[in-house]
Parts: sequence; C-alpha cells; structure tokens
Amino acid sequence: MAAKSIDRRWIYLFIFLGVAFPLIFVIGLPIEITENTQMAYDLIDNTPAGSHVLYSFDYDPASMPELHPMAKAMVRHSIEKKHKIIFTALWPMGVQMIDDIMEQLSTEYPDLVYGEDYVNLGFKVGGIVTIQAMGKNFRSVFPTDANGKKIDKLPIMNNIENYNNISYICSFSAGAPGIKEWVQIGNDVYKRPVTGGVTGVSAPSILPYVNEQKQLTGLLAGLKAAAEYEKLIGAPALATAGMDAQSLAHLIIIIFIVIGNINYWRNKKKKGDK
Amino acid sequence: MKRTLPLILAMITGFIVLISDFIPHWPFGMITSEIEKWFLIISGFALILGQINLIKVNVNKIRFKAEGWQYFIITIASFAIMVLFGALWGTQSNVGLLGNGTKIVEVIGSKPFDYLFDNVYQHLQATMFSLLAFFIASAAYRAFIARTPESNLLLIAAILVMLGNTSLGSFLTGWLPENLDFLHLPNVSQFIMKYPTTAGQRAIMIGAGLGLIGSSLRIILGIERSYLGGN
Amino acid sequence: MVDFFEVLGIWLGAFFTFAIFSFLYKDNPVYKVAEQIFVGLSAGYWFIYTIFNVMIPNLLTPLSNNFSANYILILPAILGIMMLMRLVPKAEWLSRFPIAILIATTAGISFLRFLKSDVIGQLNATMINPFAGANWVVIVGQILLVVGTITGVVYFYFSKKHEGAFGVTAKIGIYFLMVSFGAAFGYTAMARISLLIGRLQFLLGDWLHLIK
Amino acid sequence: MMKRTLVLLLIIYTSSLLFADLSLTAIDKPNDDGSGIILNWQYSGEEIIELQLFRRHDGGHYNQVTTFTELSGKYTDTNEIEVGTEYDYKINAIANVESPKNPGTFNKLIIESAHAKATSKAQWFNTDKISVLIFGLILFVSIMWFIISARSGKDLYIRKIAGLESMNESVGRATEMGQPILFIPGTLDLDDMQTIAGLTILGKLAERAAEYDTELIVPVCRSMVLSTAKEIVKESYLKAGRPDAFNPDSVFYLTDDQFGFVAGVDGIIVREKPAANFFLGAFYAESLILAETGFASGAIQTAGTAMPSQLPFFVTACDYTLIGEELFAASAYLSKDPQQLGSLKGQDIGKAIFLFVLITGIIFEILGISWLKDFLTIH
Repeated sequence: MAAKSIDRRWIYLFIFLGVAFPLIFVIGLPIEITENTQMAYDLIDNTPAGSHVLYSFDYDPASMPELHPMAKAMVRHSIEKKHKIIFTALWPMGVQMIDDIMEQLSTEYPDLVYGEDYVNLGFKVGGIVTIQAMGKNFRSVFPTDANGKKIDKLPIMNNIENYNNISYICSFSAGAPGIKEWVQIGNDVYKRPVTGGVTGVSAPSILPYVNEQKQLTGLLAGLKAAAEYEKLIGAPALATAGMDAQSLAHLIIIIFIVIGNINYWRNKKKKGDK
Repeated sequence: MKRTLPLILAMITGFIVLISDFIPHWPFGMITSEIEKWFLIISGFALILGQINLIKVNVNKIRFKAEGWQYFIITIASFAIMVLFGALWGTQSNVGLLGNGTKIVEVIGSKPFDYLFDNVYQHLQATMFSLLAFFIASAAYRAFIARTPESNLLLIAAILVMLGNTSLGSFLTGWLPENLDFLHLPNVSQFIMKYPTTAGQRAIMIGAGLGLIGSSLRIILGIERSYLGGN
Repeated sequence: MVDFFEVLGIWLGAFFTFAIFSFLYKDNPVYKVAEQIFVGLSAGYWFIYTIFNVMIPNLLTPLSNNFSANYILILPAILGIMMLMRLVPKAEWLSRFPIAILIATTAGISFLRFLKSDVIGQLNATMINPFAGANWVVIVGQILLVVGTITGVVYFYFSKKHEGAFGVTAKIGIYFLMVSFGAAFGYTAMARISLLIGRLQFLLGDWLHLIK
Repeated sequence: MMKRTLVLLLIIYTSSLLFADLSLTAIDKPNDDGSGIILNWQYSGEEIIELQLFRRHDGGHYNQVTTFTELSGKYTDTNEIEVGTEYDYKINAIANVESPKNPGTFNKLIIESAHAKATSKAQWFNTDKISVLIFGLILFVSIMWFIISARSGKDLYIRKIAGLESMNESVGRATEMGQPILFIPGTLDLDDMQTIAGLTILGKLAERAAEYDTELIVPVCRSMVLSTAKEIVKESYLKAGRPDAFNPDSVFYLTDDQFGFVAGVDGIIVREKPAANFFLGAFYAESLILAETGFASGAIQTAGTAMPSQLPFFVTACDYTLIGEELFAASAYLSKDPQQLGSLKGQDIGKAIFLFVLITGIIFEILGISWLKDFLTIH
C-alpha cells in the first residue's frame, strides 16, 4: 500500500471540527433557491392574513435533524403572515415535535395566544382513515385538543368544519403515514393545496407529486431545502448552520480524496523511478 | 426420518405458499399474511434461545476468567436491569407486574425502563449510527483513488454528486449561462442519480431478484438443504 | 427531583456519546463499558419489547379473549415450543420442523415478491421509449438508463465466459455499476453527516447550551 | 302575486328534478376472496350537498355505508361483506331546497335516488397476476430443465467469481497468522433469503476452517439465526472429521438491536483481531461501520449482499464483494454440485428470456405499441 498514508484519525478530527464549527458560528454560505422551495414559499406568502391553515407533524425524533429546521421555518413564516394555525400529528411523537417548536417560537412571538392564533389537536391513529374522516368534520376526529380541552371552546375553531375552511395543508413527513396520504385525500379529493417537507432519503418517491396537476404545491426535500427556506424568510437558523456544516464536511472529504490521489501518484512515480 | 420429514414438510409448505398467491379464494387468500404473523410468534419463542445464549456465553467468560472478564459482568447486569425494569413497571404503553410505578414516575419523570431507553439507549444508538459520518470520509479517502477505469468512474461519480448536493456545487458553477445549465453541478448530480445510477441499481435488483428466485426454488425442491445442518 | 433526573439524563446522554466517539481514537475501557451496556441494555429492551408488542397482542390476548375464533394460533405456539427443544439435546431435532417450515415459507413468499417487484416491476419500468423526452438531456439520460440496465444484467450472466462482444457488454455493465456505486456513496454522505449534526446539536445545544 | 311565485318555484323545482340524473351500478369485485363489491355512481343536475350510500340485505333495514361529495366515482365496499349474500344498495342525492311555503328557508331534501344489487363471489384465480404466473413458470421450467439435465451428467460451465476465490486465501492467511476468522450472516432474520444464502456459505467456510484448524467466530443478532448457524457449523466440523474441534460458544447471540450488535462486533474486531472477515447476508447502515473497523484492524475482508443501498460501501471498503446475484450463486459455485449448477444455468436462461422481453418492450414503446408494458403492469 501507499508508503505514507495519513492516519485516519486526522480525517475524523477534521470532520468533527468541520461539522462543529459552523454549528456554533453560522457562516451562511451562498444558497441557491430551487423551484420547489420557491413554490412552497409562494403558497404561504400569498395566503391572506387570518386564513386558517393545517400543519401535520408526521415524524419522530429520528428525523429531527432534517425535518425540525424546515418545520420551524415554515411555521415561523405562517406566524409572520398571521395565519391561524391548526396543528395535528399522524405520528405519536409528532406531538412532542409541535410542542418543541411552539415553545421556541412563542418566546420569539410573545403576542401569540393559544386557542386563538394556534391550536394543537394532537395525535390520532389511523393515518389515511383519519385524514378522510377529517374531510367530513374535524370535530368527529378531534373532539378535544391535545390537552383535552373541548375544541368548541377554542375561538380558533369557530366555524371551522372541514378542509373547506382550510387554506393550505402542510405536512412534515418521515414516512407513512405522511405527506403522501395528505396528497391523496387533502388534494386529490378535497382540492386543497398541499405542501410540506420530507427527508432527503424519501424525496425521490414524493417528488413526482410536484407536477402540473399541483398535487403538491412545492416540496422541501432535506436539509438543503430547509436552508433555502430560511434564506427566503430571512431568518438563517438551524438549517443554514446545518447546511454550512454539510458543505464544509463535504469539502473536507473531497480534499482528502485529492490528497489520497496525490499520495498514490507520488508513490507510483517513486516506484517507477526505481 | 429426522431429516427427510422436515424436507418434505418444507416442500409442501413452499408449494402451498407459492400457489396461494394466485388464489384469492378462502383459505388460500389469507395464508401469506397469516404465516407472517406465525413467523413473529415463533421468533418470539426463539428469542428466549438468544437470551439464554447471551447469558451462558457471558457467564462462561466470567467463570473462566477470559480476558477482560469484568466487562461481561456489565453486560449481564445491564441486561438484567432492563428486563427487570420492563417486567416490574412496564413501558410507556404497557403495564408491568407491579403496575405503572406512579410513585417512581413522580420522582424521575418517566418509567425507569423509558428513562434508560431515552437517556442511554437512544444516545448510544444515535452515536453509533453517527460514526458513519467519520467512516464515510475515511473510506472515501482510501478507496476513491484513480487506478483503473472502474475506480475512475467510482471517484468521478462520487465527487460530482457530493459537490452537487451542497452549496459548493451551486457556488462553483452558478455563473454558467442558461444554455449551459445542464453542466451546473446540482443538475449534473441530479442527472447522474436519475439515469445511470438508476440503471445500475435496476440491474442489481433484476439480477439479485433472479438469484433469490433460484435459491428459493432450490430450497423448496430440497436441493439446498444446508440450513438443516450440513449437506 | 424531576429536574435533577432530567439534567442527569442529559449528562448520561453526553457521557455515552463521548464514550462511543472515543472508539474513533482507539479501543479503551470507557468504550468497552459503553459497548457492554449497549449490548446488554438493547438485548433486554428487545426482549421486553417482543413480549409486550408481539407475544401478548398476537398470541396471548387473542387466545385468552376469544379462544374459539383463534385456536389456529395454537399451531405457531407449538412450533415455537418445538423451536425451544434445542435446549434439550435429545429432542433437538424437533426444532428442524419449525425451521423447515419458516425457511420454506420465506422461500415461497420471496419467490413471488421478488419476481413481482424486483424483476417484472423493474423490467416494466425500463420499458420506455428513450427518444421521447422534453429535451436532449432527458433523451441522453433515458438512453443511458436503458443501455445501463441491459448491460448491467448481462454482467450477472454466470454460465458464459465474459469474452468477445459478450465480454465488452458485461464490461459496460460493470461501468454502470461503478457509477451507481460512486453516486450512491456520494449521495449518502449527506445523510450520514446529518447524523453527526444531530449528535453535535445535542452536545452543543441540550448539553452545553452553546447553540439555540 | 304570491301564489304565482309559488307556482313558479314549484315548476322550477320539479323541472330541476327532471333534469337531475343519478345512476348507480354494483358489481362483485373481481380477483378477491369475496369481500368486496364495487360501486360506480354518477350524478348530474342541480347543485347538491352530498350523496348518501345505503346498503341492506335480505330485505332488512337500510344502513348508511358512506357519503360522497364528488359527483361521480368508484367506491369499493369492503364492510363485512358476506360471500353469496345479495346486497341491495341505494344512493340518495341530498340538496338544499328552498321551501315552497317559506321562501328563504332551506331544507335538506332527497331530490333523487338510485338502486343497484350485487352478490359477492370469491374467485379461484387472480387474473391480474397472469403475467407473474407466466414469468414464474418460465423460470420454474428453465431451472427444472437444467437441474434434470445436470443430473444426467451434462457438464456445466460457471464463470469465475473473484469474491469466492478469495475464500481459500483468507482461510490460509488466518491459519498462517494463527488468528480467527469472523463471519457475520447479515443482520436480518431467517425470513430474508440473503440470510439463508449467507448461512449456506458459512457451511462451506466452516468446513475449511475445521480442516485447517482455524478458529471461527460467528456473532449473530437473531435467535433463529443462532440456532441454524450453530447447527450448520457443527455439521461442517463433523463433515471435516473434526467434531471434537467444534466450540459451541463460537456461534453466539449478541442482541437484536442493529447498532448494539455493531458495537459488540466492533469490540470483537479490535480485540480478537480476526485475520479474515466475512460479511455475507442482508445489511443496512451498519455495513460501513463493520467494514471500516475491519479494515483498520488489518483483516482481509469479503462482503456480499443484495441490498443495492449498501453495496457501494462494501465495494469501497472491502477487498472482495459479492454483488447481488453473486451472493446467491455462491453455494452452487462452492459446492460444484451439478444440481445447483444446473439451477444457476436455468436462472441464466430466464435472464436471457427476460432481456429479450425487455428489449422487445422497448422497441414496442418506440413504435408506440403498449400492450406488452400494460400486460406486465402489476395491479
């Protein structure tokens, strides 16, 4: 093998630092906005203030690094646009994710009032069946919110019957049930615009829904799209930092590949000289 | 008899499963899903074999004072603690032998089983998984060397996709004019993933699928019988 | 008190994170402890999990609630017990029956499942008109897709020497496999680094409060 | 004046009824076990709120099945349908109709209904799967044909598989260095064929290890794999004539957890320093952790899996890799058993036929003929 190859632990150290550094000190490397992200942004941006919107959190802590930043960015955008947000979850752990994000955002937006500006309806089993049932009446599926409070007592739910009263549906999805089910019912049946975000791994199977029929109105796929969204709303945060870390780590890997090749050719030349 | 009977049984079972897929009529229509449930139950019983083996092997190591035997006490202890906690107070959604341990939950915030799961097990799992970030770098450094036409392709495809996936790619080729847009690195990376990569993966899937079908048939016909022990 | 245990939990998490990371430098007693705890804890976890989530709902509950509708479950239970006969040297051979049945079932189910999804499904997906595309990039791509799939399958041909025109085809097939390996490797890098980001966000955020 | 308006309204109302058109058809769902009835409905006419679907059997009461807001569509009723029972369906169109007596107040009224009847049956053959049956039979016949002809003594060629040639080299090296061999049959259970293929190779490897008197370490992460692997290794030692050398603790269970298992195996790799590692079976993300740790410890590594997503990592980090089908061909290759080789040849014939079908299909698509593709579309 090569006469002098780098101790692999140097690679590990560089990767560790290359990821840690931008997380603490956000660099903000240039990010190019892709069409799918722009479409999702436009949908939220063009929805008038006071509209009721539905957010579904269909992921668990395992997908947090990718989905949490985009969820936070999109919810933040909706808050800025003064939309009335109804949260639900198709995954049991999704409720925690909602709580986590609203805990952070309500300190930044102290004017937000629970029950008026947003409500957390919690988790329901059933996936697509639940989505279908919500098409008839939210109340039959969610008689109470996540804390057990009757939703009829919450001002935000006044006159909110079903999808007809919702301006758009946004799902953050790490698998099934998730955004695909929302498309199949929310858009295909009830003709509501559906948007949202997925992990990079599941993107190829969901992207085909962003088509001429607008089954999906844009889609955020992976951390990169989340960083793009943060750029669009002008609030660089977790995803931008994460994307910096990604870029730096990739750069480090590529540099090491180059070094490896230089070493290899040098050794080969030396052998040739002998 | 101790070998032939299981083989005959295997052949009959295999053929029934094969034909049942084409027959929706009762009882064939439900065989596959029913048997998958059976698999879970039988493997549930078998789990005990694994646990007994785990304890036995570790006890042997401790007893014969194998190198580093002290560590194996930890294995057995943590296994016992987890099983005990789970059995006594249950898990988040299940009641244990001593009920829900409400008093303990008041003190530590969750059931002991879940506490260990959330604060120890999950972190161990996530960290072990994250080691891949380091290993992917060291493997790339070592393997992506331009030696042969094959390794060149491996190297070039990997680098193009890596560049295209991050801000680096859009940064490097963002200046390209519109009619050269197809050379823009994010587009190049997408192109590679969508066409040649799909082709390679499909070839593997078709080949592996056929290999798997051949092996399945050999097992059902009893030609391949090493799983019963020896040949 | 709950607060104390919450903080303790985060410190435990941080400790075990570093314990595993330390393995990257070299094997050491701290890693060994973490490793053994991991093995023991997870074995215990899956044991409890299987009892609560497999055995009770799939076997015990149906049998005790409505025996007459579920008596068929006695069969897998018997097979399961036969499996346990491995512990009795004299009756060990009994465990061959459940193993034979399970493996034959696996074979039967896999035969059809893979024929459908991995063979017919993929063949079907490749049956496209490569020349029908919006622009020349798509057309080139589709030609590559078709050629790559066909030559790739040729590479897996076992009963013919890879020489002459056949050898060239198989070689092209290998090239496609290599491109797909390289690209998949590069593509996965992102997901793997995300995992490390997740870990560091825990360490720098939840533990050290350096980031929000 | 009032009267006139009323009359006018009544005329409008009745004429709208005349124009409103609702139809319903019900048929048995084909290719099922008799648990479904397919309903098609179509409505045209004045605006309605919804359509309500009811069902009854044996002249009993109508029970509501569901409601639709779309004006036409297809619905499969799978709600406790009994085979052989005739079901009577009724669909009602509901509209907000202004009361002729009190203008300005609206009532929900049935303005149109339709009926249909169907009896569900269970089918004996699923015609949707005819293409699967044909392809399955092609494979079955070609494999059987060559197994039989191999039995009659026909010599069969098999190309070299580098990953398997390495086996002797690896065992030899381990023997020379006096260090053990590590074998991992994947991380899935016996319900995955890759595990079974891996275990088959384990049998051959164990035989060789027994001959050379080299220690073999087989950690597994499934209990049933443990039982099977133990049996296989024991039998191999017996076959090699060294039953006394078999150490039952050499095949052992760690944990069912994917990463817990990897942590344990990593420990074994750095401490026992096996001279040769074999990773043959189904692997997920752990593939690279194992292969990199194994590389760092200096072992010669052979991997094999049919997981397309993990092959890149094995290819880059291991010395030899069995790609997809090669893993399944291994047992035939190693045993040189004519029947096994025959089945391999049969697979190859199947491959040739499938490639022919594929190329035909592509040509058909170019020509705009699509029945072949349609035929192969699995519902």
